[in-house]
Formats: sequence, structure tokens, C-alpha cells
Amino acid sequence: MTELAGLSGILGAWYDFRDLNNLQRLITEWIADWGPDWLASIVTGLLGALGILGVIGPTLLVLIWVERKVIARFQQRYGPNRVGPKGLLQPVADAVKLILKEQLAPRAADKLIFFLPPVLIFIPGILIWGVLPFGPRMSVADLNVGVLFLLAVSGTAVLVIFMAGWSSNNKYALLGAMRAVAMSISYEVPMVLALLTLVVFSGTMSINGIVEWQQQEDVIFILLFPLTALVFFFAASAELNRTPADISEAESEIVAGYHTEYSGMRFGLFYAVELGNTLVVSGFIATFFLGGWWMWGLDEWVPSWIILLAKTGAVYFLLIWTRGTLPRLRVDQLMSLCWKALVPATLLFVVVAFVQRTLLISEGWDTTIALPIMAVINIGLSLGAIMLFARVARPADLRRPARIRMAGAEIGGLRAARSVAARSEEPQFQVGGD
Amino acid sequence: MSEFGFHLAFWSLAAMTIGGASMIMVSRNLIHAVVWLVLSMLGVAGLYLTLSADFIAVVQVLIYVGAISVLMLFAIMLTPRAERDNSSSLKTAGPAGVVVIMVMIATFWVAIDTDWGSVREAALTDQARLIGESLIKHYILPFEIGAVLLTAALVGAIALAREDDEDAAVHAASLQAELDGREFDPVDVVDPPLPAVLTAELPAEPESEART
Amino acid sequence: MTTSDDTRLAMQGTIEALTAGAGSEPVVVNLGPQHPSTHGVFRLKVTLDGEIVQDAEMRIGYLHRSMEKLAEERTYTQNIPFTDRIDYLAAMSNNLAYCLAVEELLGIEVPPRAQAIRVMFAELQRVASHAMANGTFINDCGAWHTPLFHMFRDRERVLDMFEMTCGARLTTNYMRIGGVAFDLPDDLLPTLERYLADMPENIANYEALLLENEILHARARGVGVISPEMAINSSLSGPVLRATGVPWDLRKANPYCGYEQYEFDVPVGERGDCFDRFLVRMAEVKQSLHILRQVVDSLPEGPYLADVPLHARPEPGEAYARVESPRGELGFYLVSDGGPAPYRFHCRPPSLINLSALKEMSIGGTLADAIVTLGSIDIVVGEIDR
Amino acid sequence: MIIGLEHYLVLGAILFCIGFFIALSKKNAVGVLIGVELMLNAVNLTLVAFSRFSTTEIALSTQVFVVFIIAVAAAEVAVGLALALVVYRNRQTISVDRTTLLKG
Repeated sequence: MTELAGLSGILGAWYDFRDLNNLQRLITEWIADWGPDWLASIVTGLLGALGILGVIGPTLLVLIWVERKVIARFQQRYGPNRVGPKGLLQPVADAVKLILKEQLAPRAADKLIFFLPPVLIFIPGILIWGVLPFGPRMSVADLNVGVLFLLAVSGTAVLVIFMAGWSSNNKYALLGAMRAVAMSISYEVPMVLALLTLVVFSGTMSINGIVEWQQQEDVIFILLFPLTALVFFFAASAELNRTPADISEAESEIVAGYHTEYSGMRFGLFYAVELGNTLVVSGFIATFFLGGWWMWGLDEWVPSWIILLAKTGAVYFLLIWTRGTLPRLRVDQLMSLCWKALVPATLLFVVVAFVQRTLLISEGWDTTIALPIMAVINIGLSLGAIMLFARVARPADLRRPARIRMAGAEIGGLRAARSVAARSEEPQFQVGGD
Repeated sequence: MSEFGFHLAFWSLAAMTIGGASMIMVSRNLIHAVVWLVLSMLGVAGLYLTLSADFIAVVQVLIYVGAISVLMLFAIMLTPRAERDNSSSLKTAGPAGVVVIMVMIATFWVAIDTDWGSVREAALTDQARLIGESLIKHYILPFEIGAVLLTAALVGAIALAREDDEDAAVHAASLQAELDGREFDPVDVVDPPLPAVLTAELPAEPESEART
Repeated sequence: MTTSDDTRLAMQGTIEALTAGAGSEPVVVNLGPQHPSTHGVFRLKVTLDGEIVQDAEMRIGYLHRSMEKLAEERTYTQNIPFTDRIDYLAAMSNNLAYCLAVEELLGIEVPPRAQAIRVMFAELQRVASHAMANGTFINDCGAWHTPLFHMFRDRERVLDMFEMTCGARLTTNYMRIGGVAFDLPDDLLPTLERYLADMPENIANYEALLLENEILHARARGVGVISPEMAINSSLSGPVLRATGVPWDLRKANPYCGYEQYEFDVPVGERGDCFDRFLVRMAEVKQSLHILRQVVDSLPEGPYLADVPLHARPEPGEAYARVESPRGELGFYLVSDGGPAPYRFHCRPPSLINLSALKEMSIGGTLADAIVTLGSIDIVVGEIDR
Repeated sequence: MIIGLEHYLVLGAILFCIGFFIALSKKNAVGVLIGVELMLNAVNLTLVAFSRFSTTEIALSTQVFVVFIIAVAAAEVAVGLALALVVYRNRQTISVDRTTLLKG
């Protein structure tokens, strides 16, 4: 009879769709009534994993379509519009094509290590979803070291990328892998520092705790630490290999970087994980800096996960936008940007966060007054830091403007060139410079 | 966690750890060895979890898998292909094996025979906060020393690994001088006197101009 | 001081290692013949020390079609379609240069309307070709196709006008010895008017998107620099030469087709880097639109084709005609032995000669710089290999 | 059977011995470093096991100790690999068998 009671409990709670966790808790309790402990924990874990996979899989298919459509609109094209209504089935067709394609492996490849990466890359790609809070109690694992977990898991992907690039026995792949490794080691530093700022200020390492802090103090972190948010956004897009930092798979230079030699669905897996990572990183940016599932009381009326998805979508659109607009930086430029601009900037704000947090706690200031003041100070500091770095970190090459002059009557070699250059009149146009 | 799940976790993680470590011994390719090392490290991280040390486990993954193994791969990639051999040296393998077996017998004996008087209390909760607090309360001096050590290691590693062309030239010239039995002055290498061609007065050059 | 033989040997080895710059192994990377940014089947063999280019070697010939030899077997008129396929991104300019050479050989006077039409299509071709060059250049800098697609839109409308006039978009085969193949269709001039009206806004859009883009500046400024002296010594021409500051444009220096009637300026750069080349092309598009405006306003009436026998047999002799193609000085050298086919047919391809400076420009930069430099030279492999 | 402290200790001992053997027998300097890392991991594992099977205060200080060991290991690897690089640059090999200049 208890089984039936459990079932009716599930049925009774189905309408409370604002909190999907209710469902899972009910199922676990129902199993715990009659089954062993371990079955309950295994079923919980499986349900979480299946839930994530069930959400991500279809979302990715739609996202491919969204990204292609949006980019197409940026580029004055229609984008996919042949397969299915409005081209919605195009990603499915692509996936079918990739699955049916022959999977090649270079003869000189290191076979074992070549086969593993497309599978292994999925592990961090899925694990990272586990700590994303979709609602007050809606994350698969609300770890109290959630931020560290996030960093640890995202760090392991580098190794897989290196394995892929090295084992392909291809120079493009190796160059891409080396670039990817160097990049993600470097960009992990500003990322860690940016998260450290939040951890210091909110006093918790739990990701849900950070959201709850924002809810409690009625403020979102992008207002308190705008530069940190910007740095995190850029560092994340660098870790995701998206333009303007997609040097590890720079098409115009090294073809496809570390996955040059992967064909068929093996490439498809890399692509899917990359897209999934983009989505989850947008989710984390929304969680850390935009208040996650909370939105000034709107979460009372709208399911929290819809709020998070909306914010995630906004960040994702921003990522597509930068990708569609900006050219790519060079490896050394990205490195010097990271070490000379992003790291000092985030370090500055770690110190600022320490000071402000200490002031808040030891002086016992009223947060409703102190936080807005701090936000204004920090926004000013951010603007100042950006202007300072723009001046200091700018290469000397760019200080002089590029000029185009018009030679009307002069035609000839060096002498004519000198006379054109010596003419005192203003050049026809002039760009750049200080 | 139930007893069965615990057993399952412990034995599979132990197999993963020991298996990975053994494969390092066997594999002849250094890059494979690093990959096995990562597997072993992940196993250890899992074992930390079975010991309810979640902070240490995450740090283990972050440092060993995310940083140290990548650093090793980098060092391997910076040396050429011929140096990626991971074979054991035959000369030392035999004696090493004997020593290791002796150590193993001794440690096993100690581990099993000693009465450790182990107690099983509830695991620490909120370890990150506790460890952090004790780091800056009780262990502030070691903490600071650790920071200095890391800085020193950073500076040292950069200073060691970095050798520009000029340094290389000075080094080579000093060795050559030693071989030849000469006195060596590094200034000659760093700032050699200009060749006569460059210091001579140039004839006035007619202005070059393209024919139009 | 006594040192053992072992030690001496070890020291000797160390000295060798240090002087050879050991510690890093140079890697030879083949960019191409199948590579996304070599713009065709062209192979660039670079030797890399890490990411720094130590040596760059160009391997050409993958698209060789033996055009110069084939042309010796066909009549002068039959050779015009070959010239389309030499530089397939600027077929009109190639047609024009070849026809000018044959006309010089035959001593033919081209009617004024034909000349104006030739100028019109040569300038339209320049707009189209520069749109392609700048778009792919930004792509080589790593943009995700967005500027390329926007510029393709402009090129597309030019190609539509070509199609309207001669039925072909790419390999136009439009110029004839003594004029052009067809008169302008009725709706060409209104289309061109609309195009001229729309272009300033489009160009303003590109300038807003690209000119102050810090990343583009960082990628292209001070990259692939070549000095004016070196550029002249390597006989570079076109935007690559003008970007170094040398005002050399055949439309001014050696006017053909009545270019002397039109008012336009020659934009020159200052530093000869990739960004200057990009800017020069942007400015040249504006000048071309200015010329087009004047051509449309002063289009003379009259015949569009002089009376030329189909199988002309020029007197024995030689002729060289050159035009300012979008890529530089494009010349055709013809020798006649009095027969219906040229005895010798030679093309001076600007891409090939501009490409010869790539090694000079890319050594010492990074791999990414070499790609950007290659993109800024704007090569067409069909023209290099012929 | 209950998995207790001894299981972890034996596991740690096995791991330590494997690391020890690798460190002693490998020719490649990076291989030796890998062995040293394994040994450090074994020690960490043992310490964490002790921390689990002891009173709360000892548990905390043991974990702090592990954090220090991990930090030192990171420093050691950085310096060790830099050394390997320098040795390679000067001697064209990172085989510890052939870096025997001090033998005289």
C-alpha cells in the first residue's frame, strides 16, 4: 500500500511545476520506502543525469539552429530554411549526416589516445551541469565547494583537448592543442580571480549560496563588480574557444585546430560538447553576475528555471553577437591581454572586495545604503581601470594613426612618394591613434 | 551511503588508482604515462570522496589533473620526440625492485599489524570554511611560508626555463673559451665591436627614384 | 686545468646545442594546397619556431593550365576567353588588357562609346574585386564571415550587372578587339544608378564596423610591413605598392581608354602594412564609384565596336599593353609573326609578382601574421599559375 | 567486511611503492617526477585516511597538512620540470642515466 501512497503523492504534486525537485524527492522517498538505500541514491543520480541529458540534447539541437539563424541575420543571409518548418530540422539532418559518415583515423595516429577524447570530453561537459542551480533547490548537486568544483571540472577538459591534438599526429592539431592548453592555463587565472571576488564578497563557495546572497541583498553582482563580470565573460569566451579568442581552432590559420583529424560523429561530439559548454557557461555567467534564478520578485510568479533560461539566452546571444562581429586576436596578443590587463584588473577587484566586505562586516554598515555606494565606486573604478589599461597596455604600433593620403597630380616612385607624404594638408582620412 | 555502495566505490576506485599507477610502470611512451597518471590521480580524488574529504578531492582534481599533468605534458612537448621514451633503465630496475619490495613488506606489516586505535566520528562538514579558517588562524605562519615558497618556485622556474639567445651565446662562448684555455669576457659576446663595414663613412647616395 | 675526454666531449656537445639555438625544434608546416586561407590551390611552406615564422617558401603551379602555350594555337579573338580564366575575380580587366594589346598590334582606333563602356566595366570589376579582397582579408584576420558576406552583397550586384550585359557573371568574355561584344542593355544604366546611390551608405557601414575596430588594428597594423624602396625593387604594383606611399597608378601614369578625361585621386598609404593595404582598397572603391559617376554622366553615343575582321592577321611585330587591374599592373605581351594566332603570348600577372614579397613580409612574424599578410596581398591563384 | 583504516593504508602503501619504483627505475627525468608525484599522492591518501578515522580536531589539521603538501608538490613540479628543460637544453637529453657530469 505504501507504494500506492507514494505514487499518489507523485501525482498529487505534479502540478507544482515551479520546483521540479519536488518530483525527484518524491520518487526517492518512494523508493526508500521499499528498496535499499543504495538503489535510492543510484536512482537519484540517474534521474539527475537523465534529466540533464534530456534537457541538453534537444536544447542543443535547437541552439544550433538559433545560432545559425542569428549569425545568418548578422550576415544578411536567410540561414537554414529548407529542412522542416523554418529549417528547424536542419540540425537533425546534420546530425544524421555526421552519424552516417565514415570515421577516419590517420594511420600514424596514436590509436587509443585518438579514440578516447570524443568520449572523454563529454565527462566534464556533463558534470559541469550538475552544479548549475535552476532554482532554490534545483541543482543536481548543491556542493558547498561548488565554485571550486566548477573550476576543477572545467580544467580537466584541457587534458582531453591535448590528447586529441597530440594523438592525431597532425601539425595543425598539435599547434591547436598547444594553443588551447596555453590559453586555458592562462585564462583560468583571471577566471579564478573573478570568482574569488564573488566568493569573498558573498562569503560562500556554494553556487546556490551566491544566488541566494544576491537575492537577500537585492543586488546583482554585475552592478557591484562590472569589470569582473566583463573579465569573466571574456575569459569564459576564451576558454570556450569562441571568437575573438578562438585561436585553438582558428580556421584561417590552423584549419580546425585540435579536432582537424576527427571526422563523422567524432567531430560531432566535439561540436556538441563545445555548444553545450557555451550554453552552460552562459548559464553560469547569468547565475554569478545576473542573479541566476532570482529576479527582484519575479521568481514568485514565474518558474525559476524559466528566469534562468531567459538570462542564459541573453548571455548566449551576447556570445553569438561577439562571434559574429569581431575578428580574432593573435596568440601573443591574447596572452598579453590576459597577463597584463585581465589579471591585474581582477586582482584589483579582489582587493576591493576584501576591503568592502571587511567594512560591511566589521563596521556593520546598513547594506541597503552601503551597497549602492559601493556599486557606484566600483563602476567608477572599473571605468578608470579600463581607461588606464587602454592607455598603458596599448602597443606602440597602434599609437600612431593610420593615414591615407590622396595623390592627385603626383605619380611616380620614391620622389613622388616623399612629396605626397610631405604635403602638409590633412590626410583624406585617418583612423586609430591615441 | 549504504555499505554496498561504499564497497563498490572503494574497490573500483582502488583498482583505478593502482591500475593507473601500474600502467605508468609498463607504458613505454611518456605521454601515455602522463595519461595513466591522470587516471590514477582521479582515482585518488574519488578515494578522498569516500573519506568525506570533498574539499581535498576537488583541490586534487584542480591541481593535479588541471595543472600538474598539463605542466608535465608541456615539458614533454618542449623536448623532442626522442626524449618521450619512458622505459626503465635495466641497470637500476633490479636493485630498485628489491628495495621497493622490502619497503612494501615493511609498510604492509606496519599498516596491518599496528593498532591504530581508529575512531569513526561524523565527518567534518563545511570543510572549505574550516580549513580556510584554520589556515589563517592556527597555521598562518606555514601559510605565509607556503606563499613565499610558491612565489620562489614561480620565479625560480621562470629564471631556469628562460634562456634567450644572448644567454645561450655567452654560455657557448664561455665553454669554448674553457676548452681552448682562454680567458673569457662575456662583454665580447654581448656587445661585440661593430664590423668595419658598418662604421666606415658611407659615400653620398644618389637619390634613388623609379622611372616614370 | 685537466679535463677528461668525456667532459670535453660533453662540453663540445653543449656548445653545438647552444649555438644551434637548441631547445626548440623548428616545425615545418604546409599551409595548403588544401587550406582555408590560401585562397585557392597555393602552398606556403613555413618553418616555425614555436609560432614565429623563420622561413616561408612558396610552392606554386597547382593550377597551371598552360594558357600561354595554348594561346599560340588560337586566333586573337579566340584567346579572349582564356584571359577570363587567368584572373577569375577580375575577368573584365584581363579582357581589357588583352584587347588593348591586340589593338596596339593591329593599330585599331576604338570608338569613344566603347572606351567609356570599357572604363565602366573595369571600374565595376575593381569594386567587385576589392569587395572580395577586403572581405576575405577580414576573414583571414579571424572574423566569422560577417564583413565578407556584407561585401559579397556589393559584389553580387556588380555581377548581376555583368550578367545583364553579357550573360556571364564571372568569366565574362565581354571585351572584343576594337570595342565590346554588346551594347549596354536598356536597364543597365538605371540599375547602375541605384547601385551608385546605395554604395555610399554601405561603405559608411563597413567603415563604422571595421575602421576603428581595435582587434583589427592589433592584427593588421605593423604586420607584413614592406618599405617603399623594397616594394619598388621587387616591382610590386597595385594596392600593395600604393600602401607603402608610392603614388603609382597606371590610370594616371599611362592612361588608356580615356582615363585622362575622368577626375580621380590615387589613395596612398603611409607605412606599407596590412592595414594600409586594406585602407587603400577601401579608398579605391570610393574613387571607382566617383569615376563610374562621371562615366554615366558623360556616356557618348555611337558605335560600340570598331570594324575589325574576325580573323585579324596583324603585321609581324610585338606589342605590350598594361592596365591597372584591381591587383596591380596587368600586362599582356604579344608577338605576331603575321599569322592569325599570336606567335608568343605572355602575361605579366600582378599576383605572382606581388606574392614574391610575401617571404620578405612574413619572416619574423607569427604564423597568424603570415596568414593575414597573405590575405592582404590579395592573390588569385589562377593568375599566378595561369 | 567493513572497509577501515587499514584498507586505505595498504592502498597508500602500494601506491607509494609503485611511485618509489618508478622514481628509482625510470630513465627519463619527467618519468622520475611522475614517480615522485605518485609517492606524494600516496602520502596524501594516507593522511586523509588518518583524518577520517580520528577525532575532529586532528582531522582538520591533517587536512590542512594535505593542502600544504599539494602546494609544495605543485611548486616541486614546476621547478623540477624547469630543471629538466635546462638539462635538456645543455645536454640534449633528459635521461638521468646520461646526465653524469658530476661523476668526474
